[in-house]
Amino acid sequence: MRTTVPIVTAFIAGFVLVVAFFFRGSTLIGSLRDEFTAWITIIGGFTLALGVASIIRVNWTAVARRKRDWPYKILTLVAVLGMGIPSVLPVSWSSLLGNTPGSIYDWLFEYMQKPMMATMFATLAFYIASAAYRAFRARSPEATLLLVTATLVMLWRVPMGEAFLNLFPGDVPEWLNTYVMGGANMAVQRGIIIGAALGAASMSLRLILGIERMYMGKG
Amino acid sequence: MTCFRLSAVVLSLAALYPEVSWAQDQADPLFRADRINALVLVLVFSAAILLYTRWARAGKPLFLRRIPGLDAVEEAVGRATEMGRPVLFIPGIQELDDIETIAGVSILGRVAKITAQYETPLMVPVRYPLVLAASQEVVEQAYTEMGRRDSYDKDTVRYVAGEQFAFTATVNGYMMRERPAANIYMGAFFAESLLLAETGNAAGSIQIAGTARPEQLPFFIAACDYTLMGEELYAASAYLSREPVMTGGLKGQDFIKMIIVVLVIIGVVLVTFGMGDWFVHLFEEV
Amino acid sequence: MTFWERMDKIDRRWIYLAVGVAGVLPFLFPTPFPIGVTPEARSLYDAVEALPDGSNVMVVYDYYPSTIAECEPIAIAALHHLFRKNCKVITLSNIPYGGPTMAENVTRMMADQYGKVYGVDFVNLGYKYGYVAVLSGMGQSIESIFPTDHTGTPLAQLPLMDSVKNYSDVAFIFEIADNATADYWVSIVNAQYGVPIGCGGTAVMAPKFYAYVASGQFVGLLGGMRGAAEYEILIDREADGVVGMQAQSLVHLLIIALVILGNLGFFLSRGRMKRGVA
Amino acid sequence: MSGWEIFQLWVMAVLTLALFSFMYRDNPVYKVVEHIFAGLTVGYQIGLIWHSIILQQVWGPVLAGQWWKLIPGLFGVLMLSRLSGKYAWVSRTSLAFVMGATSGIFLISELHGRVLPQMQDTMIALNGGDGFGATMHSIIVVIGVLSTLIYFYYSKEHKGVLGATARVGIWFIMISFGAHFGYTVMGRVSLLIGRVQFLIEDWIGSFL
Repeated sequence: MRTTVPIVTAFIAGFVLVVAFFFRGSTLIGSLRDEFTAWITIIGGFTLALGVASIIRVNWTAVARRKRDWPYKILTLVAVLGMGIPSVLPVSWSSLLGNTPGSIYDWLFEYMQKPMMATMFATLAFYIASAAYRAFRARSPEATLLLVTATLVMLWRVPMGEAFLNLFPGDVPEWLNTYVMGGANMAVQRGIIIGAALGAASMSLRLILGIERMYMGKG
Repeated sequence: MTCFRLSAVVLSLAALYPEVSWAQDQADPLFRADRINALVLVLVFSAAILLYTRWARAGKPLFLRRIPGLDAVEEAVGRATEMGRPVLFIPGIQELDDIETIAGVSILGRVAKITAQYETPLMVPVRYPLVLAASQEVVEQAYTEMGRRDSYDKDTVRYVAGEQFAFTATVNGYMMRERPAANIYMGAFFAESLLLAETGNAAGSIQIAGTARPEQLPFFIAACDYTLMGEELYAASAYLSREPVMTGGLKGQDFIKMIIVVLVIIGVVLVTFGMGDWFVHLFEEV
Repeated sequence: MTFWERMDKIDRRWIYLAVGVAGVLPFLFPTPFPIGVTPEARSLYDAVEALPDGSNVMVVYDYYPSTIAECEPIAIAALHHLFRKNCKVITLSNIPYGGPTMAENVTRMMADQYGKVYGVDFVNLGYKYGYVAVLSGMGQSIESIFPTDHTGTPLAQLPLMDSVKNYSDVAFIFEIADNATADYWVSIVNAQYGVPIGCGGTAVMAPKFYAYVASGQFVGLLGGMRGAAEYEILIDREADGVVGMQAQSLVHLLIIALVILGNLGFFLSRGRMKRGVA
Repeated sequence: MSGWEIFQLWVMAVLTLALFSFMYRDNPVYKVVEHIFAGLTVGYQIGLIWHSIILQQVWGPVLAGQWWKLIPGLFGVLMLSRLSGKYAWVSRTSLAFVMGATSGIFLISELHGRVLPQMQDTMIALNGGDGFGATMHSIIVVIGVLSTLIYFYYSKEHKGVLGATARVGIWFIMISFGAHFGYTVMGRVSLLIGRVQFLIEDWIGSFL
């Protein structure tokens, strides 16, 4: 019961979605596909709640058991409730509630979360610069070709570098865009895309037919 | 049998929906004949994957070429043994449900067999409890298979802080202190890959990486001695574990890849000689 | 300790400081250089310019707040171009961390500049889970996936949505993405419904998208902040894209210098090692 | 600029500087801001789930008479059983439906929407375009695609013709990864420039 029902469900859902592609939209199977597609967005949406609940639980137990950094975890919980609760309350009570522009929820996102997330990823530029100096070595012919191409592209993509490349005879930027980006790079990306597409299709097939049961977890 | 009975229930249920109306565009053909090429591709693809998976399950010897990256791994662990310095292995920083992490853990099994054989110290920092359990199981099994059950050290696989950069700081600290001879990164990595590779370089270790993340690959190639690229990571773990589903999938995909190469060559030749339009049109997606 | 050994042991925070300074200087002493426009950016501009005025266009915010430096200038430039042509804009997002809120706030900011009316000239559908199902579901009926807009107003009460039932009513899709969601606009929406798609992608994603431009599945491509600058030049409203790119030259030159310096040190010390001098 | 707008600018600037302080050293201020950030991300999702899914996709339609929307709503609630160790199996059917249906869409879209068009566009005439440049481009594309596919081929030893093609493949792959390296560096630097531009032009600019 615990394994056959899920496997049959996955098979029917997948089978309908695959077969409906080959038939006119206004058939029974076409309508079934549309309803199933809408259901994915509803049922799947609750998996977001799983993520929310598990993070709250991890932080809650860390605080309750005074684990390492537990005072900071209190801040996380305060932030969760500080943003979560006002958004759930009806906007009819006050314009500060709900999730529309002008609400606490919207303000916290626009003026706290957005700049913070942008800054978190901006630090990557520092790591790349330091790794550029201490780790990127032309230790093999292949790595050399990689670094030479990377340097040319880095020059080409910034105004000062592009001006420098234009000092050379011929249209170097146009050559880089046509033969490197649109030529060798495009061809390799296409090869990788085809390989990855076959991999994804293989995983999907195994999932529909119940060969792949990773999502079932233990037991 | 169950799925027929169940599908009957679902179909009858569908009839109840008032909004389902079949009177729409009756003019269009029932069967989308213009998508025959997709149907053929789906059927041929599915047949290849399922056949190879069944052969793999039946134990039929399916040839998989040896991935050069694995020789580099064994060479590096050998070097660590000569110098009597530890080997550091990180199975990626994602949860166990990430395919790359699973591939990383199966390669860990191989590395553990070599370190067991030569009694080289091994350190495996992990970020999630599930990955901890899976890695411990794989390492213990490797030591048992090599008859070195007694020298298996319980905290070879260590749970390190969960947050991304805290994990990196701890591992970097270990690298600078223990100065492992070989650092092996196999699995899903993100921005911290640069910090790890840089510190490993400063500590003078041989570094071998393997990931499928496209934006990390160029950095690993420039920073490490050897890198397994994208699919090679999965091929390496299939080559090692011989797990039927993985091996069958890989062989099936290879078969389709070869058909695609042949078809593209035919297409290019025909079109170059000016008589290929009908052939190219066969692959038109509608 | 030779010069190279000291350089090799350098504390990485000096490098961080150098990057910080190289990032700040161009804002204090701007030295603008001309910015060339790639054919991919021009073909995207031509495709949008060729749209009949007032046609329905979908602008999709498929990027996380982490890449607003690259993607927001693209969104703003696109909206300038579309509102200037009086196109009807339908926005949505497949990003659970801030996507729908950015779609709401950026579009409203631009709409105010052009005096556009919500519900008539533009609508924000917001976010639904499962981008694959959202993209596939909108092919049959947008309302089956989005019963209401982002703020909960049923689609029936929005005049614009009367004339937009599914992709056959959409003339063009402007996808702005920092992840693989754009791949599924190609393999589901363009492949199965034939809607022309223009993509503004982050620099990390751009090299891969050249393959979709070549096969015609994308009508054009903007690569990162550089792509935003090129599009700003094409619609001649130079803004954050151009300013940002001018400031980027110095940091690129610094990183190139660091790679060269690092390799020099590597080869010199290795050369000395071989000769057994060190 | 109103007092409130200046306050908002300062909030954003302080948070930006606090996160950049990690570059110097991990410090309590960074930890405070980082933990607040982790909380806000979760808080944002609570609002998203409540409005976008529960209200707009289940509660609203059901009130409007579409009673059958309760079925997916119910399956969705069952998904939450995954939180408890013992009853996790209850969620399997919901998860199986989502994974199965999504796989159905993937199987078609990957083969029909990605493999077919990319294959078709590689069947180009080697002497097609006008002039030497276009011919060179076509040759590069065809050889590049085929050698990349052969490089990632595992069912035969890379010897003889296959080995030579794979060698060519690795050179093409290195050029492509070099281009990808250059673009990724540009992307990360753009993110940094975006923050520096905010600090200088918006924040410092506000009190000059």
